[in-house]
Amino acid sequence: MHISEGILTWPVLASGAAFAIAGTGIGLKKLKTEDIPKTAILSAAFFVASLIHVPIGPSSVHLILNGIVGILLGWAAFPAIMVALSLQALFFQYGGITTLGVNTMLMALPAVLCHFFFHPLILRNNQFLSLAAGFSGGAFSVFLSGILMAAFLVFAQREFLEVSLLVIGVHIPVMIIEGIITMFCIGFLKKVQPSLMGG
Amino acid sequence: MLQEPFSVGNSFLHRTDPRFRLVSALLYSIVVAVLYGFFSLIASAVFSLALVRAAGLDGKTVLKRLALVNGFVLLFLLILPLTAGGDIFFSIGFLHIYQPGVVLALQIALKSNAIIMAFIALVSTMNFSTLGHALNSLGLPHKFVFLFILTYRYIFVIEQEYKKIWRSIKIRGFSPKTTLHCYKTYAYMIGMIFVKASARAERVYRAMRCRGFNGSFYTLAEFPSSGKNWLFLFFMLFSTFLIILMELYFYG
Amino acid sequence: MADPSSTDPIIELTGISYSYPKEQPVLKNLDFELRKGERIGLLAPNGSGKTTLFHVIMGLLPVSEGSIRIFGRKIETEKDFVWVRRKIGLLFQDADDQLFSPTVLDDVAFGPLNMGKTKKEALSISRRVLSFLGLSSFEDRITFKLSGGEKKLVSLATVLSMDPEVLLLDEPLNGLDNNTRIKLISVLKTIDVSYIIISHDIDFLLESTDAIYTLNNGRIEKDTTVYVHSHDHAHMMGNVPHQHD
Amino acid sequence: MADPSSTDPIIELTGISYSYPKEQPVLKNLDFELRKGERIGLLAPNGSGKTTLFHVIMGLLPVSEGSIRIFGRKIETEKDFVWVRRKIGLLFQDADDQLFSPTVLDDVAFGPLNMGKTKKEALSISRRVLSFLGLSSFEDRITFKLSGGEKKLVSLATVLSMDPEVLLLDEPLNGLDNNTRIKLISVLKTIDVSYIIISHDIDFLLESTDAIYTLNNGRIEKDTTVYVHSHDHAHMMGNVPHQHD
Ligand SMILES: Nc1ncnc2c1ncn2[C@@H]1O[C@H](COP(=O)(O)OP(=O)(O)OP(=O)(O)O)[C@@H](O)[C@H]1O
Ligand SMILES: Nc1ncnc2c1ncn2[C@@H]1O[C@H](COP(=O)(O)OP(=O)(O)OP(=O)(O)O)[C@@H](O)[C@H]1O
Ligand SMILES: [Mg+2]
Ligand SMILES: [Mg+2]
Repeated sequence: MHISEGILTWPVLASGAAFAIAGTGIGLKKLKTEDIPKTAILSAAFFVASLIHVPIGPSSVHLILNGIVGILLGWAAFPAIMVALSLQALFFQYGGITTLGVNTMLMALPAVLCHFFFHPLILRNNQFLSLAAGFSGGAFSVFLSGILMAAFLVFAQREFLEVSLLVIGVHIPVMIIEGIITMFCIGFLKKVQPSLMGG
Repeated sequence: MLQEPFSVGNSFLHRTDPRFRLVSALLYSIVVAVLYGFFSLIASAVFSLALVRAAGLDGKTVLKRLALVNGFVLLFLLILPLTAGGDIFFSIGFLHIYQPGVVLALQIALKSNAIIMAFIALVSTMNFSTLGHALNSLGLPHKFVFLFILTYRYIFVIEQEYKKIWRSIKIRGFSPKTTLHCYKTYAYMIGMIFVKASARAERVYRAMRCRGFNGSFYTLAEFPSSGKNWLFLFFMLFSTFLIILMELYFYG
Repeated sequence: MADPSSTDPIIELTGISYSYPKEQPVLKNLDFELRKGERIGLLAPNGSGKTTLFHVIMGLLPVSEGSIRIFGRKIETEKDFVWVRRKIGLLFQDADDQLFSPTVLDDVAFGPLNMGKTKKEALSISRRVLSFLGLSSFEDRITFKLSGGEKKLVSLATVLSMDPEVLLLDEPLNGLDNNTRIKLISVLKTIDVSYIIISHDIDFLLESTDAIYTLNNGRIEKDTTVYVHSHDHAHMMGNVPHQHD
Repeated sequence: MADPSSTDPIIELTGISYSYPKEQPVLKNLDFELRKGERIGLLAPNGSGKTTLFHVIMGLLPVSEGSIRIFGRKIETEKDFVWVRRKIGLLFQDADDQLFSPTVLDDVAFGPLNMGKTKKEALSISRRVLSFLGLSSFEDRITFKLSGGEKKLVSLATVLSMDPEVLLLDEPLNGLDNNTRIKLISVLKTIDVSYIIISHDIDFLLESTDAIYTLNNGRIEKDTTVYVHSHDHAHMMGNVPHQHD
């Protein structure tokens, strides 16, 4: 999920960049040097996720996974996502320099919120509760990203309203798929490598 | 799957100090992002195209990239002229094509492509060790650069793990469908990628420490400080300034 | 065992060429045939294309030229290969690449489930295969935490649970300790399938296959080199360090 | 070669214990000594803790108990280990873990650069090591596109470019073809360092080390088992498939 170069107006770009820099600053401050390799792994996974297509009916969508990145990383999701987006710009020219701040915001803010809402529930020993929290986390983060994206577009230009509504509409099935996948994935990690979930 | 087709080359741009390229790309992109006038927009699109030519890149590959990236732009090109309201440009039956929508859509298309082409010519022409080096010496936070460089390395690790697991899933008769079994398989695959990639990340980091890594990066790439770098920077700033003047003269 | 040359060919490769994108060709106009009942060893240097060949047979790498016939059927589309993958089981060179489910039982049951078996059937097949390999107690172990040798055996179980008629084994003994080697060799002797084994261990190949081929310049050739072959004698190593030459 | 028992100990481990977080201990009260000039083999089952031991010596895993002395110096802090890592070179079990730079030359020069060498020095050291290993033509190859055997040799180059006095080799022959094995063995014979080799290949250990140890219940023991040891004779394999027993 990216907003391309050349679409937003400068006030939106500038405030996006300012918030993203603030968030990344907090994230870096909280990130201990020895945790950087683990953060880098999730950042790389976030990058690669956008290349993985899952089927939905006759079509397919690519994964986003900012929910799980947020759940596992907390504030460090900001630098992790910013780095992943820079690399996506570098490799595929998705997003870009001027939109880096806005795109980081719309992916990372939901991720961090996800961490605060759902991480404590996931750590509980109650299987049902943690799976439900996993589903909600995956779905919520994509939903919120969609809303943020629409909001950025409409703030930039009133005329973008229809495109924005379309963006939100497209994200509803994605939301459900991300929910399901995040749920199973959390179940997998809790079983196989609980230490990755943090404590 | 993952390639950096633009990073190999021996053009003048490839040889320019990456720091100068990064800074000028950033300034130029910011200016283009806020343009409205068609004169300045077309001028910057032409200028970006000239940069791509100067970098001596394969035209086909560049076009492919541009086509891919323009998907999102296409959305605007299709929807805005129909929905923007205002003066009607022309009508086809009951479909009204609004003039402000057409203008906006065209502006977006020009801006996007101008910025992306400049990015390809100036930034995508760096390989990652030079980029890491550049970020480091531009004074970005140490932890950020470290994270950046490790992420870059692990992208290939993860991509490989992904391909390998996917192969294993395939030889066991899996075919993707919209079923719970399918989504569960994807989730397990992603979980396994996380777990295995973390283990490998840990080991790669150990290997780096065994070779005396202490958080700072050195590179074999040489970018001797030369007048040419400054000349390049001056040229970029001057061109950017000209575009600003055009915008002010024709639009402002 | 019936004389293989009189039985039906299972795998027939004719004029196969393959190159990785932007690289020199690895397989060049390669011909190969495996007949029912045959047990073939493949011994060739690193980088000569052995693994590539197996992946081509399974349809994991798309060939640019040549024809593949499996059980007499011409294989061309991805759909054909989906069918091939039910007939031929591939054990990857690196066991780490083969397992991805959380537990051993999940992983062994994955193939049967994809082949349309019900959960109950898939479970009973998986239990049967695990017990055949002496791995019954492993059902609930986390695949990621198995040791190297255990991973190799469980990988074999995931392949066998699909009831293949041919096995492609890519360096099955690699990194295994002596006990696990012995176990794997005895399993190979027990199961009644045709197979091709890639290995750098000539003694193992001499023991477990009927003919050894090699890959040379991208083509498969019967191996006509003279091998230094080992005969065993007991030898004491121990408290006193000593030298051999 | 001087009688090792009379020379200085390079590595001295006393009462070392290690367990991975939330797991049973892997090393338990382990003692070990390597003296200058010694060449030791380590042969033990999968999962017995061989790799763990090497990583403990390099300070990559923090021990909970016991003391480590390297070249007579007591090693405690991370800073001490930074010093150790210049003296001791570790070849990782999996070559994929060892290579992380884009090109071979970058990777080999990484160590020297970190040790404070100038670019020019680092380049000349790297070129020298690569040519010593016969890898001069590899300089600009992309590391992750090398074949298994090539990766192993380049990994060795990255270790040797730091000019270590001791080598820890974790299954160096794993997956290597015969020519590459011979090459590696001859390199080991040429370089003048002490080393410890982990391997499951008893013949290789008998040939290239002076004493074989094993790991049992988390402790190192001199190996006193009787080995089946090979003597070679020539053997013809070829056009006619034939059977061995
Ligand atoms: N993904 C890839 N991209 C490009 N080249 C590759 C790739 N995989 C393998 N190669 C190259 O293809 C050649 C054949 O590789 P392959 O893995 O089939 O060899 P192999 O005979 O199995 O070797 P080994 O004994 O080391 O396993 C090698 O030169 C290798 O470098
Ligand atoms: N990161 C880890 N976390 C938890 N347990 C681990 C980890 N790494 C290894 N182990 C466990 O520690 C034990 C010893 O592992 P180690 O890799 O040292 O064995 P090894 O003797 O080198 O085996 P191999 O011959 O298969 O390489 C094994 O039981 C293994 O499962
Ligand atoms: Mg191979
Ligand atoms: Mg090991």
